[in-house]
This record gives sequence, structure tokens and C-alpha cells, in this order.
Amino acid sequence: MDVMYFAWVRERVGLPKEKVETSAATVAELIEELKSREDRYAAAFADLSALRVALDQELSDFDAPLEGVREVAFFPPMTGG
Amino acid sequence: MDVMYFAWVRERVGLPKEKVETSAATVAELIEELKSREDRYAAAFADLSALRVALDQELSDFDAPLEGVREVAFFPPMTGG
Amino acid sequence: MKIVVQEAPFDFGAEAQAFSDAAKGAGAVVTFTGVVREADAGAMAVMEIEHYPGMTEKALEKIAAEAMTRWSLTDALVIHRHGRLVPGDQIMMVATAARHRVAAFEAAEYLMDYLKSRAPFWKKEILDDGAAAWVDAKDEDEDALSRW
Amino acid sequence: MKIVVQEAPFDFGAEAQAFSDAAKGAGAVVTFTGVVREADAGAMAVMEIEHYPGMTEKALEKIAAEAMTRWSLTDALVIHRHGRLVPGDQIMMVATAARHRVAAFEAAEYLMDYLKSRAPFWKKEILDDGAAAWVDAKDEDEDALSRW
Repeated sequence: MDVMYFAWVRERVGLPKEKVETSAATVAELIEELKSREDRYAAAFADLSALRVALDQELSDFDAPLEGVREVAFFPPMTGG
Repeated sequence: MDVMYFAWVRERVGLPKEKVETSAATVAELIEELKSREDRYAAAFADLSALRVALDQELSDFDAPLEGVREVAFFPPMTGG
Repeated sequence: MKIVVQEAPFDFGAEAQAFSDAAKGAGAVVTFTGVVREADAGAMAVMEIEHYPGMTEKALEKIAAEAMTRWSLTDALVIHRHGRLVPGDQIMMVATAARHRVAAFEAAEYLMDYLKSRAPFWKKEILDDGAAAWVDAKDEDEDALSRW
Repeated sequence: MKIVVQEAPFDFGAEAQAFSDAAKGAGAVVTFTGVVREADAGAMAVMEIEHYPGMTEKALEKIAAEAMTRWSLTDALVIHRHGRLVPGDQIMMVATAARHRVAAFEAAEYLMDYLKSRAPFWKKEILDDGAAAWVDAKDEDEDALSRW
């Protein structure tokens, strides 16, 4: 699936988008998998309360299942307007 | 003093403005004086709850004294905007 | 702060742009525009707006100055027409500029609420069959003042 | 209903005028415009706005459609820029048209409250000494949603 990062999450991970092969069942499992890979992911995902997730461009939550999802995006709380 | 009428008060009295010589001490006394003059004033001032008064271009009330006042205006509740 | 009472149409787009351009230090600009609607019953041909020259300007100045102080506005604008208008015509506009959006919104609503019930304007609807009626003040407009 | 997400500046006056002209049947038009302010601490040289292409448009469409239904709006408009802006630049605008003023005001405030916290935009302030910081979301902006 495509995993996207925005704002300071993008800066910490070091890229805006990547393809990830995973068998993670939920967003939370995907995060654990990424954190165990490299320090930059551990830094990006250190405080989940400061993070939001969107699945296929809809806001979602960390418990949500990933089955059928093509695009996952992680970012901080939004600051538009 | 100058007495002015607006909207349907003007239409009932039949003129927008007139000079009135009066010794009325308050707005209420002036109204009684006008009502006793002619039917068109009695018609205009029949229901005081539907009327507003301004003294020298400031909203006021029927108990207000007229001493020193140069311009009295009667009109219905305002409907701007 | 600018207060305008006039019979002529005003250019809403140009006024809104000029107000926004001049709003130095503001992060938020709100405008409200009132447009003549069809009458609730029957087809309105003309809306006549009567006002009290002299008092109108004073009342609007007072309302706008109060809003400027209460919400620390960087600027405020009120334009109100009088005379004969037809459905679709713009009757009036207000604009407010403030550092933050809540202040700009609240101040604009305050201006509108006070302008509706405390500025000396009176509307008369003339239907296309010639029937004419003064618009009654609404209790809800008077009640709206109690929140401020 | 019109939703625009673009990097280029927009013409606030022309957009406001066109929106008002097209608002048939509406008695009330409200606009809100957000302008880049100086940073609270230090002098801001640039504000960079990042967004999530695709999701941004969907989120704004959803927010505007909800407002249209809830307040029976006759029309709604959202324009939001992204990319590099400097103090004084207009970031975004919303506009609402309704029969009555309370609906137009409430719907505009609703659009702003949701747009602030539910549309995928992120602001970064770059000061004139080169220091850069992502703008933190404010608790009060999240709290503002609870009133709707």
C-alpha cells in the first residue's frame, strides 16, 4: 500500500510517500512495524497523541483495520484556515 | 421645537416635520397635547407600544423631559439591515 | 472606520477588496451583505427604505465605535442605502477586521443585530399589484440584542 | 457550491461580488477571509502551507455540503491556497448565502471551524532569521467543533 507523510511527520521520516508491503491488520500494527524498522520512524511515531491518520483520504483512527486500504497517510493535527 | 414623523407615523399625521409651540414637560405630555388637537394625531399615537421616540437624534422614552430639546422624532420600531 | 449612508448602489466587490487590503495587522475579515428578497407573500416590485438623516449616521457611528472597542477591531465598515430598491439589489453591508476569526464574526453579528433594531431605517414593501405595507419589526430581532 | 484549492492568489473582491450576484433568493451573504499575520514572536518572512492533494478537496466538499444542508444555504464557496505566502497575503475565503442572516453567519462559522481542524492543511512559519516552526493546532480550535 501507499504510505504518505505530511508536515513534521514527513520531515522526520525523510520522505513524503513510500510503498510498504505489510501484513499488519490495523493502523496500530503498521505503526509498530514501521517503528521497529528504523530510528526515523520511531522518532516520527513517538507520540501518537500528536498524530492523525487518514485511510484512503478519510480521517480514521489507530484501531481501524487496513484490509482493502490502498493509501494510508500520517500527519499532525491540521492547521488550515 | 421641531417635531418629526417617520414611516407610517408620518403617513398618519400627514406630514414629515412641523414646528410645535408647547409647554409640555415630557414626551408623554406632548403626545397628549397632539392627540387632543386632531384625529390624525390620535390615530398616529393610538398605540404607544408600537412607537419609538428620539430626542435630538438619540433614542429616548416617553417619560423623558423636553427641557432644552430642539428636535423630537416619532417613528415605529426600526427595520434596517 | 467608515460609515456611509447613500441612495446610490455601492460596489460590494470593490468595497470588500479595499477593506481587506487596508486591514493591516488583521488575520480575519468578515463581511455581511443584505440583499432585497422577494416579499414573503406575493411578488415584491419595490422596496422603499426611509431613514432619518443625521440620526442615522450618528446611530451607525455609535454602533460601529462600540464594536471597534469591544472586539479590538482593526477596522469596521458600514454602508446602508435608502430610497427605492428592487429584488436582487444590495441594501447594505458591514465589514469587520480583527486579529482572530471569532472576534471578526462576533463583531459583524453585533453590528447587524444593532443596525437592524437601533438604526433609524424603515422598510416598505410595494407589491406588483400596487399594495404597499410597512415591514413589521420582528420580536426575534429585538430579542437578538439580549445576547450582547 | 464551489471548492477551489490552488497555489495562486485569488481575487477576493471579484469572488465576493460574483458570489453575491449569483446568490438568487438569498437575503444574506457572509464572507470570511483569512490573511497571513505576522508571527506572534519575531518577524515572519514566509508562511508555507502544505496540503494533501485529493483529500483536501474531498474534505472541503464534505464540510461545505454539510453546511449547505444544515442551514438550507442557497450557495457556498471555499477557496484555500497552499504554497509560499507572505504577511498580508490572503490565505483563504469562505462565503455563504442564505435567506436570513443568522443562517448565513452560523454556516460561515461552521465552515471555518471545520476547515481549521478537519481539512488537511499544515502551516509552517519561517522567520526572517531563517528559523522555521510548524504551527501547533490550538485546543480552542478543536473545542470550537463541539458547539455544532
